[in-house]
Amino acid sequence: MSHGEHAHTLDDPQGPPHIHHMDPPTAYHAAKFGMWLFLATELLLFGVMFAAFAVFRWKYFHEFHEASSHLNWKLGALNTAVLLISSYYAAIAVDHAQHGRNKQVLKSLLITIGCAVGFLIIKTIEYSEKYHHGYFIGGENFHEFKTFLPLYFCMTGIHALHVIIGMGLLGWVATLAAKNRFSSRYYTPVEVGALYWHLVDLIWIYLFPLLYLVG
Amino acid sequence: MFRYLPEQASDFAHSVDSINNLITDISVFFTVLIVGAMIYFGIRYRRRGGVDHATPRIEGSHFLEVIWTVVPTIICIVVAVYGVYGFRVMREVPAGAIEINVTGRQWAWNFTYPSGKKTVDEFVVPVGKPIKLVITSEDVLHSFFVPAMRTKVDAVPGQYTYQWFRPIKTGDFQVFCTEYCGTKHSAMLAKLRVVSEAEFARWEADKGRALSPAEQGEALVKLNACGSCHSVDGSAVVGPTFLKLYGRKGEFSDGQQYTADENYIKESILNPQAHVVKGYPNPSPMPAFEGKLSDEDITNIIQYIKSLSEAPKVVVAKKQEDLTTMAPADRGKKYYQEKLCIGCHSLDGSRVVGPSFKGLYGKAGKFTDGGSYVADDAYITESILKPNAHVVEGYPAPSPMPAYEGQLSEEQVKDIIEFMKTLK
Amino acid sequence: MGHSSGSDIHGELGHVLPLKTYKTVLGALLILTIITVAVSRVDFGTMNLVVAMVVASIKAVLVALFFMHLKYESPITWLYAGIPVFLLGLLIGGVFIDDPLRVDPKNATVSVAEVGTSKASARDHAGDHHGANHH
Amino acid sequence: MSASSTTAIAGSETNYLNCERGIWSWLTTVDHKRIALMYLYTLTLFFFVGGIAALAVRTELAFPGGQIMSADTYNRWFTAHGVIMIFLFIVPGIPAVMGNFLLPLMIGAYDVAFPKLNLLSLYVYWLGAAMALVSLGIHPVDTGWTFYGPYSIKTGSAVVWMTGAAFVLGFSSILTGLNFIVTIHKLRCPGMTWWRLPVFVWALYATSAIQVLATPVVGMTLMLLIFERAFGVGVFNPALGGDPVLFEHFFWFYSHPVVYIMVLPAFGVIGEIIPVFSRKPLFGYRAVVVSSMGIALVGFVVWAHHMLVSGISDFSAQFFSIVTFLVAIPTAVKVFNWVSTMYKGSITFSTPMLYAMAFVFLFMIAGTTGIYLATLAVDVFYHDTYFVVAHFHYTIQGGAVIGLIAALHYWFPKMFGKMYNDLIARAAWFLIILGFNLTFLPQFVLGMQGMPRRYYDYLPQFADLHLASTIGAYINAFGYSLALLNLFWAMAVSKKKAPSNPYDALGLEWRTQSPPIKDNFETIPTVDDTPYAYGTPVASH
Repeated sequence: MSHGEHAHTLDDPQGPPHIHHMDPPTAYHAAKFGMWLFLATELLLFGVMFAAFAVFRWKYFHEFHEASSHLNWKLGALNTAVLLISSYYAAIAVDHAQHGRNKQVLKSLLITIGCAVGFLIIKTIEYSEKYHHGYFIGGENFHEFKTFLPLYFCMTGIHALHVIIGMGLLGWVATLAAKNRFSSRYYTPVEVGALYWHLVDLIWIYLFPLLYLVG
Repeated sequence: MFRYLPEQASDFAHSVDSINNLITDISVFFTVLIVGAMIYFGIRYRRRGGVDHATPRIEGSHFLEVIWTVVPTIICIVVAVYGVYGFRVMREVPAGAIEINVTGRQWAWNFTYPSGKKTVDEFVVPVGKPIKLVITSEDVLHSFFVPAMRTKVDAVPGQYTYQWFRPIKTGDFQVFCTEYCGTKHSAMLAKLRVVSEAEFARWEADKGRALSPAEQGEALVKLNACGSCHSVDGSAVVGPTFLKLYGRKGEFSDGQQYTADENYIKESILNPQAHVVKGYPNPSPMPAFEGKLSDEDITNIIQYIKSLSEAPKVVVAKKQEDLTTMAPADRGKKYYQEKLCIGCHSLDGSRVVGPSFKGLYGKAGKFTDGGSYVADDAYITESILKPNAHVVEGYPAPSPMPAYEGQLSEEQVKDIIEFMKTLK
Repeated sequence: MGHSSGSDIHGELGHVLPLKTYKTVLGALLILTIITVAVSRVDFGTMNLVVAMVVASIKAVLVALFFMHLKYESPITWLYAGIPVFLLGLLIGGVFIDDPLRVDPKNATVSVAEVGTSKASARDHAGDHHGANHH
Repeated sequence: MSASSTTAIAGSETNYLNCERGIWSWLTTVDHKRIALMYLYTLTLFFFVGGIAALAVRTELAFPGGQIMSADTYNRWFTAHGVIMIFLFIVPGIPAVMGNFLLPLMIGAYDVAFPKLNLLSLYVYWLGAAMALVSLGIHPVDTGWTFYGPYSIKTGSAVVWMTGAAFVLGFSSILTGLNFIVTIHKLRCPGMTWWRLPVFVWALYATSAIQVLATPVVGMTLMLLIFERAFGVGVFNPALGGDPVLFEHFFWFYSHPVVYIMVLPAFGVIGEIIPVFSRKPLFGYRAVVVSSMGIALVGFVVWAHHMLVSGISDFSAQFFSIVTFLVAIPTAVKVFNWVSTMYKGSITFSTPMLYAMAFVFLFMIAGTTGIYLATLAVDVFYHDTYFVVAHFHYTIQGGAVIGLIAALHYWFPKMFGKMYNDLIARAAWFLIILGFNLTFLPQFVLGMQGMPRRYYDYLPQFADLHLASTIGAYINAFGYSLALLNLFWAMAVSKKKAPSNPYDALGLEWRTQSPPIKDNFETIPTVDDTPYAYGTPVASH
């Protein structure tokens, strides 16, 4: 781990960037482990809302049941499929990166981001439906089902924010792929970015049945 | 050592204190032990002469680790279980408790009795009876804390909590709000008055004489916690003081002139936003009382505000009743009430602890020592001044009645006898 | 570290899975989505929630194990993936031993035989004028 | 500890402080040591701001009735004191300053795992601090640092800015914790096995785990509170069907473990200081380590003991009271081990050792008074009284702050390569300990007499003890000022050079020069023994 050890990487466009204090495999595993820790915090961030949802569902069982039937489960299911497919392509991007196929990495990531855009468009359609019925934040029926709609908008809204952040992250990874930066020796950003994206998918896997199906 | 808890006024206060004192003793013991050991080691093994002496490389002891894990564990279990049992007593309200509804609001405590009687910042309970307080809040979190009773529970808006206690002594006790609730949190105090059962019965039955409109207004002002923002002594709080408000002239924020007459005050109460006086927060933070106060209420409040604007009267502390002009029997009745005879002696013939006063005068009977008596002036005088001299058969001996010798003059006793004579 | 004893091909750093695995997992995820929607259309009472959560958890585990390569990660990663789930359970558990178990003060009176004068007991039910509890 | 390839070039002229110059070299540095110093300077600033708030509060309370401010102003001051001391000072506290500086040195690494992320944490912290200052500037918050609803939903003060600040500061805390965990897992030098890690590193690990796992909960809770004010979502607002007690649950799910974020690193510091100045191995090293992890774990299970009278169900009150006692056991284990370390030692009463011994005394009081508050029937009386105020000041000031000051004195020669004036340091120690006890011992008595907390005014019967407390607070403040000025003078003015290893300590951080070079070590060291191998081996062990 001495200083000059990785100087050669400066001349190697597909090798890991020069980090003076870690050897490349350690840097790779550290980055991945760091992202897992971050995902742990993200899970607990959403966890608060899941806990609130659980307790209010118990408290206002009928209101929640009723409110759930006002959500468009078809659009919700469609969005689930869209996110699952996006997640699949994120995983595929990692696979391509592991084989050093930068073009395919770029293509897979663009499909992932495309799915994310699709997800947001569908979400917007849903939100505007709610808006027309006065169910949106500040609408006159916002509290018709007690805390269901507020929680629905908090949970899906913050999830959508994560979708947008994930798009940015994957977009940055895509530009690196476009510059041919990855190889079987270095693909940390692809893997870490994909990990983040899978979390976005993971959260939605729970949000969809909770909000749209069982209420 | 370190016994600072306030006086014990509820029946479980004693057990709370004994747990507390147990913890104190354990704590002092271990603190002295550990800090003592530390200081002893420090002195005994101090480096001398600026040179380190040889030290053994002792890395630990499984035996000691086990000891100082197990011993604290046992102590903790004992204290925890003790505490949980103490708590359960505080949560199990005995049947037959008197239930008083308590509502916290910024910044007053409102009490509603089963009889419908309402009080603010002061409540009265009988000694020896279990009292259950059902507590809620109208606005933010508060907490109802009666140190002498060792009870406390938060007042939570939107739900009800409770606490109970059985007072074991009479007297006045402090109530604090212990959950931070804003500006006047530290002024959100109340008084608990524990009185004898008889006095409580009378207090609760007392609907009060008919209040004047201004007095009713004053009560409304208290009940609605207007004082949180409007002083009555001229000091500035959030809104204008009520002192000398009536008739004042001024300017609204839109430049319009006004005079604080009946209509202005009425509008300000029902719809505070309609016109805001210059220099006060706009929009006004005051809630609208439209639909909450009747016209009559408003009129009474206006009367009260008016009364605060009249030239200050010499306030008479208390109307002195002229005893000399009263009939002896009336004076006797007054003493009967003041001395709380009602607690044990009814006026309607029913037997409580002692004999009813109804039809007592002239009655004949037997003492516990076998002697017989006739309830004449001498007998009654002796019974009042020295209740234990002779106790009537069938009544508790020794008599639980206090001796009034030295407390009532012979004249007063005579008046009481006159009062009894009227109760045929 | 990070290199598992898994049977598939090893990359230089992380784990390389055959493409077929990803495709199978995606297929399973989509089928599970259809199942969860289909089940929710029929009213099974509480079972609806149970089925939905079980299916969602299967999906989540699939995503974590294969898409996120958790299957091939070190125990410490498993630990930090598991702890938030445990803590979330703790949080929900902690809230649920509170709220559903709160008693309405009306019902807090125990029927322990207690000396109360007839006056006080007669009054006992009279204070029943505050509203219902919060639910 | 024999180190096969350590490097301590005594007298080397370049070090991390002088290798680059200019403000820009500081603002763009990724060196953990420089980042630590920037935390130190910012934290010291906020320690003084929070301290001024404390003095304002104590001055107001010196006598019954209003003294120097109105009730509303008082409410803002005590809130400012709480928020600044908690979120801006003591939560980042030891980890961000001492942890950042020492962690890579102690485990034999060139830096933390993610140096740029480390710098980002600092910037995020500054952003949060700026937001807090904005809140103080536009309309100081008057909710108390706990932000309980519905008051925090209704009050007119700048709650959104302040809770936003707490959210951002939490983010900084998460990133630091994450960085430390990865560093400890991935960057230990050859031979640095888990059972050879210094207890301070273990404490940092436990702390970091809490930072990563508890902070997001309060982050989202505060976010919901912001939504509550901005959009009226109603989750915590009873008027809209919400539940204010739920806010308390979520809040304390973080804010109880956060107590261990503050105090666990202080435990670690004490565990480092006592062996060195006793020339003895840390007694029961593994027990001390396991107890740290145990406290971190148990800390997550006990949160609702802050809510025993808040209207939670009787069952949960009993449950949380009983599990709270679980905290007492690992804490007791630690204290016993520290004191046993001194047995048959060769004890030097250096300034850090004096702080460590004071810590043991203060923490005994903090710990035992915690027993009262865990005991259900007794807590009903003590909840939200001055007893609680005194108790948590004994843990947080007597524990965490004294731990930080002890650490600063202990590692000062390493950090700056200079020595402070020992006499002044001891005088300051005396004043701090005297002032602290004079401030807070009377508050225990006040609490026992039923004095509620967060009171602007009080009944005349409490007057004497309040006055004593106020006098103590001034002595305490004077002591801290003296201690920090002494250190500042040593750092900025003094020419008194410190050797690389002034205490003959065995930890890796003492194996490099003082101040260390930019990359800590010329080459990564190798270790083959624990950092506590003091004294002569005895046959029976």
